[in-house]
Amino acid sequence: MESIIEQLINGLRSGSIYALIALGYTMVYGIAKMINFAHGDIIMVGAYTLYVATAGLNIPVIPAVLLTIVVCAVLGIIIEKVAYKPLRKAPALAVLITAIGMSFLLQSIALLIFNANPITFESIIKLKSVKIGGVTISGVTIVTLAVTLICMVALTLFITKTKAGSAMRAVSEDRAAAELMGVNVNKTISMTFAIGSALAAVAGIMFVCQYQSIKPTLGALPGIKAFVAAVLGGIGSVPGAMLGGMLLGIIESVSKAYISTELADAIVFGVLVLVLLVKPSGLLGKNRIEKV
Amino acid sequence: MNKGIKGNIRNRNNLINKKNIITLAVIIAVYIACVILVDGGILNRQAKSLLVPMGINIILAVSLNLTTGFLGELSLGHAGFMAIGAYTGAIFTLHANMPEAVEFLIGIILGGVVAAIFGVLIGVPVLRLKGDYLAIVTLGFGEIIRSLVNFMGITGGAMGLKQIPRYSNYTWAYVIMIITLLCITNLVNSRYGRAIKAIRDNYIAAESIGIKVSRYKIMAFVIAAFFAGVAGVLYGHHLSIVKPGDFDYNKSIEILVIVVLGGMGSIRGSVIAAVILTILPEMLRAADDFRMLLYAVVLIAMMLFNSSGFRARLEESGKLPKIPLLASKGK
Amino acid sequence: MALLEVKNLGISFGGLRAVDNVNLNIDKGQLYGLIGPNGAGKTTIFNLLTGVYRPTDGTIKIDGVNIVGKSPSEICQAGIARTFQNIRLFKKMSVLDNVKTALHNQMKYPLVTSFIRLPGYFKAEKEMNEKAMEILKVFDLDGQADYLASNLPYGKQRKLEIARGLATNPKLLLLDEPAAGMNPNETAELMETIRLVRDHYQITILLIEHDMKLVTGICEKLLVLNFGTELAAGTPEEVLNNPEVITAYLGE
Amino acid sequence: MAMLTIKDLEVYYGIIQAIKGISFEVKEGEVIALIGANGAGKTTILHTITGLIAAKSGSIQFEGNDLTKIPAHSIVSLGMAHVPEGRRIFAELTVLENLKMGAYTRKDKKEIEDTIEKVYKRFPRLNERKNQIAGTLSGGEQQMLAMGRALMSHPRIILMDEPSMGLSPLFVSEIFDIIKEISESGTTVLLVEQNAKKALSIANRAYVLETGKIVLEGDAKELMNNDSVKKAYLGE
Amino acid sequence: GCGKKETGSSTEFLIGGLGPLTGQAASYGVSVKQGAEVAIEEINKAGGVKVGDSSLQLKLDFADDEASGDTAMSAYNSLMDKGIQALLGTVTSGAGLAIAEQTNADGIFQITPSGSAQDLTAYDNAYRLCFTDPVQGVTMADYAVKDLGLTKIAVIYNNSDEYSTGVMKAFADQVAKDGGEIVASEAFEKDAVDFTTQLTTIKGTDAQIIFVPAYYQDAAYITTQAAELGMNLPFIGSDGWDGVLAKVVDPKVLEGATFLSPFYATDTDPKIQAFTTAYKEKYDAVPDQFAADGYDSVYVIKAALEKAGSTKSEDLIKAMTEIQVSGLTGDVTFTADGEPNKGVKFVKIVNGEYTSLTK
Ligand SMILES: Nc1ncnc2c1ncn2[C@@H]1O[C@H](COP(=O)(O)OP(=O)(O)OP(=O)(O)O)[C@@H](O)[C@H]1O
Ligand SMILES: Nc1ncnc2c1ncn2[C@@H]1O[C@H](COP(=O)(O)OP(=O)(O)OP(=O)(O)O)[C@@H](O)[C@H]1O
Ligand SMILES: [Mg+2]
Ligand SMILES: [Mg+2]
Repeated sequence: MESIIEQLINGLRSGSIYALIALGYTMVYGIAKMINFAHGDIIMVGAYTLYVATAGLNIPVIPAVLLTIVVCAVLGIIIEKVAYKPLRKAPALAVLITAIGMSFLLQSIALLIFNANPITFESIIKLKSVKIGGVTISGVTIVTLAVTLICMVALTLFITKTKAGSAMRAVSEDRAAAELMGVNVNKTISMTFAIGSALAAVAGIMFVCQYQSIKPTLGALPGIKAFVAAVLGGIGSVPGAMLGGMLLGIIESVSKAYISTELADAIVFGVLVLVLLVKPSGLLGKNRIEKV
Repeated sequence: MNKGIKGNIRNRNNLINKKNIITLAVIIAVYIACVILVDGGILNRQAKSLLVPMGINIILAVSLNLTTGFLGELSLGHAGFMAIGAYTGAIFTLHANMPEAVEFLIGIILGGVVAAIFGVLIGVPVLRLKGDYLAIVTLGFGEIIRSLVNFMGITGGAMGLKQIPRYSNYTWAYVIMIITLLCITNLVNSRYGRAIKAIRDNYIAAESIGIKVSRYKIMAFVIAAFFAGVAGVLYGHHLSIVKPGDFDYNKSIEILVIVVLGGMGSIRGSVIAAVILTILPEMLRAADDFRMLLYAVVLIAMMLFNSSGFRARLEESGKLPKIPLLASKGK
Repeated sequence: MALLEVKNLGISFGGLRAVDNVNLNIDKGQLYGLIGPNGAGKTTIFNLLTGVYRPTDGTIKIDGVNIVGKSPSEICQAGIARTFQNIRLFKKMSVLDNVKTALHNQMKYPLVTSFIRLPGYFKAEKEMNEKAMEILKVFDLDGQADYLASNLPYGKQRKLEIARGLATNPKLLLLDEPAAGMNPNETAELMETIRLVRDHYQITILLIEHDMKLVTGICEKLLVLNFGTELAAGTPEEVLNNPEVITAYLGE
Repeated sequence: MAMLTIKDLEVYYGIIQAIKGISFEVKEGEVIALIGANGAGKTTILHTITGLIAAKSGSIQFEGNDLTKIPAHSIVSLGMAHVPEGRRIFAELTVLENLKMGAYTRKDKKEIEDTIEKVYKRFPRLNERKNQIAGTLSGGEQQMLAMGRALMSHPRIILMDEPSMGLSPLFVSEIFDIIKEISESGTTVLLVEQNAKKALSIANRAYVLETGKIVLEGDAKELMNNDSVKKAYLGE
Repeated sequence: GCGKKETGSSTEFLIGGLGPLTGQAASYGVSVKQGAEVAIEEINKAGGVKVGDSSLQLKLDFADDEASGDTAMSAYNSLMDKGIQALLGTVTSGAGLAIAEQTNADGIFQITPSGSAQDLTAYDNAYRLCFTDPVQGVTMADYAVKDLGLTKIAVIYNNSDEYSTGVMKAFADQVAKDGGEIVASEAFEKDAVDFTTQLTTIKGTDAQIIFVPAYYQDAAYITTQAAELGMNLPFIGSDGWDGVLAKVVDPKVLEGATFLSPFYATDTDPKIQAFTTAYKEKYDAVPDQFAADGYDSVYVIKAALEKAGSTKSEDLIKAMTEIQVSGLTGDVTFTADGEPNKGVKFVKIVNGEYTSLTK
């Protein structure tokens, strides 16, 4: 019994990180209608930025975190301007490929600057782990969960309740019509990428605190996993991303623990396929009926 | 009237016509050129060693174009089918004891067929999904296949299969590539191809004129899987070793990049892009540390050049000759 | 016996009863009109007839065969073709190919034949080209056979949709607002074409239209729908002088 | 001086010239009709005015501003609204959210609430359906929503692109009554219509467009009696 | 890169290097390359290699194979186009297996510094500097069961990596032979960062020790997370562990861990100290086992050249069984099978430092 709970907590450990990354993914997808494959690599940039800021420049923790967020947000805006904006009228797949190219680019820049050797990083979160019964939850996991939850709620409120949020939704549906309403489409999309990338920065920070190591390819796999999480929860849905991320972590952990460590990935994807076959737009995704 | 407005030209109504004869002549000429280049010692080793991968990449790209370009469904699991073909073919030739050509031919067909069977198994449930959901699930299936291959005994697990006979040479690759090109071009310009394209353009309308959407979706998916399997067999017998890691989603993405760069729904574009993207990383070898960086930059630049309307503007203003290559056939 | 027999047809979307207890009998060769205010459920009836939506209740029979529960493609093969209120062409295909695609179930050849282009391929394709060109000619589209469908002007796109529907060799052709966005001259021309299609191909036509000139000009019978239910039915004169129809739909 | 002055406008789609040197003006308080066959370029003109398409040459003066130099999203706050062809409502937003988007550039919450009430009064159907997802509205309902949304910005001039398309006869009359009302309440109207008869009947002046050029212009009542207009556009 | 080379020029000997310089495995390739470069600089400064009457300067052209078979193939061919005279590589096993048949067909002398798959030396032209996977597995099994007397053993291995699975299999077989028992065999996938599930499972068994045949980064994650879970079972590892201390935040998590390693940078051996200093100076980094392998491989090539008195591959291959090299990773001779003959070195982490474990 205790071990089941322990394994669930292990699931939450990676799940909360997936959830955090998935939030940014889903947000950018929902508004800009593109799979930003470079999202995982912005996480990596965030991780290195934090490292340089704290270990290299000796900036205190809180300003360093803020700096990391700002750097990633600006990077997100720049990437959008340079690589995606010229393709607004191109087919969605063209943008997808450019995003893949962007992902390669960020990785190879990081490789040139920091080389392939992983850098060890000491967590900036000093919260002690908590023992409940016989079960331990690490401080970083608790903070990650809290941060993810806060981000999710804030993002949901932002998108549904604020004017900028409605503008984003309008832009996601019909850019020209949104312009006619007076929405500055470029600015709105920039803002979307800024927020998405800021979320990636936060994810990057939590990631290095959790795993204490940084390398140029660190964002690739979590990026893919988070994308899966976003789809599982219903891509475009903010609470869905959170739910999907948590579930993904837990499914992974439970199948590794009780079925097979070797087939865990296959099981995870198997579950995803099953979910989508029953609910084709993910757990919390809106099932759209096309009006004929 | 402006030329650009015209659609594709009507099908020729006879087997023997000017276009087909020219095509045949080109096919033979290219092969002879290959023979001269390779056996005449004109190409260096590096270039020679790229011929087979080039052929394999063309087969992969053209077959993926069927699902992605013509059917309009984004598939990120093409490498999974390639893996099935590669393993099936390798296991067969490793165990069979027949003359080389016979053994290899059977291996190729077997690899394609088994991949196609998986295409059905996967396609039937999955093709009910749309767009990005389909993409992620195909990616998932690619990974499941990789996982299973890694897990099974007969496939050699993580260590893979070794000492697969090195049967693939440029003749095999070329002939199979041509067969693939012909089959898929012919398919696309037939009633089956029209049904597939109609589904892409508007599946509701396609249904309304009596096309069974799921049947044709699966048909396209399965045919693509078959050729991916065939390419996998060639791949295994080119490297003489196959490992699960060779067929992860990065490989699928690599193929997708070729298809998109070449132009969705453009077979010629796929061929040209496959050639360019096979050679490009090797050309960049001289750049040492900056190789991946340059590759990424070139990739982004090509996409921007091709799809941002920049090229269209240049072509219109007459500053750039109209290149039929890398057609940006998208919206 | 009527070609199309619809009994007690109904469908709900959530709480909204979009179509309720509609009965409709159309004889072979008839040119029938379906009119009614916006949101009355006309398009929804088309969607029910063609299997896009599944009715919550009622039966639909074509030539005596019940088609409720069949898929859109099966229904097409049973003899119903349609056009859409918001045009749905195969935009990236040529005008000719749009029509040839609709000949899909009539001139067949096996997959292998298409792969290696056996003689059967050339024979069937030739027939298809001829048949498609013949239909295009009716709509004065033969000159633009090689154009991409998306490059046709709006009016011609509407016509191409009709041509495509016709190519499936239907018994019943459903037209959803064929004259929308056309000016009076274009509408007049369209009326001619519709009549000609009916006579030449000897099919039955059911159309939705808000343009009263077209409706009174070519429809032999009308059904008026309001809030998903029948408001009136009969000949155009009867219906259009019905005071209820006037208040609900026509205005004075 | 005219409220909106268009001079020598030329617009291209790629290499295809859609508008071939057009000049016209709209004075404050007028209802101006633009009529012409399919593909004549009516929609293109409206799109160019509100900045969705860039003009190749020519100028568009609106109360002292050159609209060709102003980004599309800034135009609505100058007092110009556009009811686009095909309605272009936000299909996944609710009816109410669509209306609120119409008031995007306005700040005063109270005033926005009042305007919503006014729009509901004009289109009671929208009030009934205010929480429905807009994409599932019928064609006519969507048209009402598009007009209501445009009115939300309190425009001084409103451009309408085929507002009667796909509407029932009763509703066509109603829409034209509404347009008249809008005009009477002081809003200038630039109306693009296939339904030339109705359009001319409520317009002050009209321009007739053929393949990107203005071929006729003048008083609406006079044009209605013009033989070539009668033949080409009124179907008489 | 370098331009056209006079192949077989009388003053230069061109060595081709093959290993991943980009991608997930890049750090191994980079280390080998840099280690080899240090050796070459040293040798050239000291006057080069005496072959017959002339003195050759060594030169390295190192190509990126991304640790992938197909890239390795074209990379190898590009090196051959440049006229390489011996091949130092590949760094990883998978890439090496893909080109093995081809290098044999070309008859070129090849030494892999770190590729541990058994079949890499299947052909006569290929030699290896490091231990094979099976040797490592057997050695560590004997150490755990026979030397430490621990019979209940848990294993965590990377099932998408041939090195890790190869060592694991040999280890498991030997444990059974020695009378021990594998109580938990937990796999992970490449690029995994979270091992808590596997560790929790092990926690639930009666394992007395955990064997982790994997690379240092994985080992760092595993040991750190084990500590976070409050586990304090001892760890043993394979040679991939070298460098693990630099990868953990808190060296305490590694206390007592023992692994097979031919090399560690803080070894007091003066040769190693000299190398470490030179490496640090040149690359501003601490050399790891791969760097040492690269370094030693160059010296093996040098010894073979001197012994053979020729630059021809066939002569070098013949000379291999007759040379002895005293390198950073130990004194080594070679068998005719292409395998190294050298002493096993264990490293144990004591007080946060590597120490040699002499049995
Ligand atoms: N998929 C759906 N989900 C919810 N409501 C729907 C759906 N499809 C139609 N409706 C509703 O059903 C009613 C009838 O719609 P329908 O499209 O049939 O109207 P119509 O008679 O064709 O009107 P119009 O002349 O404006 O096209 C409308 O109120 C519409 O909002
Ligand atoms: N996006 C586009 N790309 C290319 N050509 C276009 C595009 N949009 C419109 N055109 C062309 O420009 C011309 C004018 O079109 P426009 O839509 O302005 O006509 P319209 O008068 O509004 O017609 P309608 O009554 O059909 O709405 C037409 O010939 C049309 O084919
Ligand atoms: Mg309708
Ligand atoms: Mg228009």
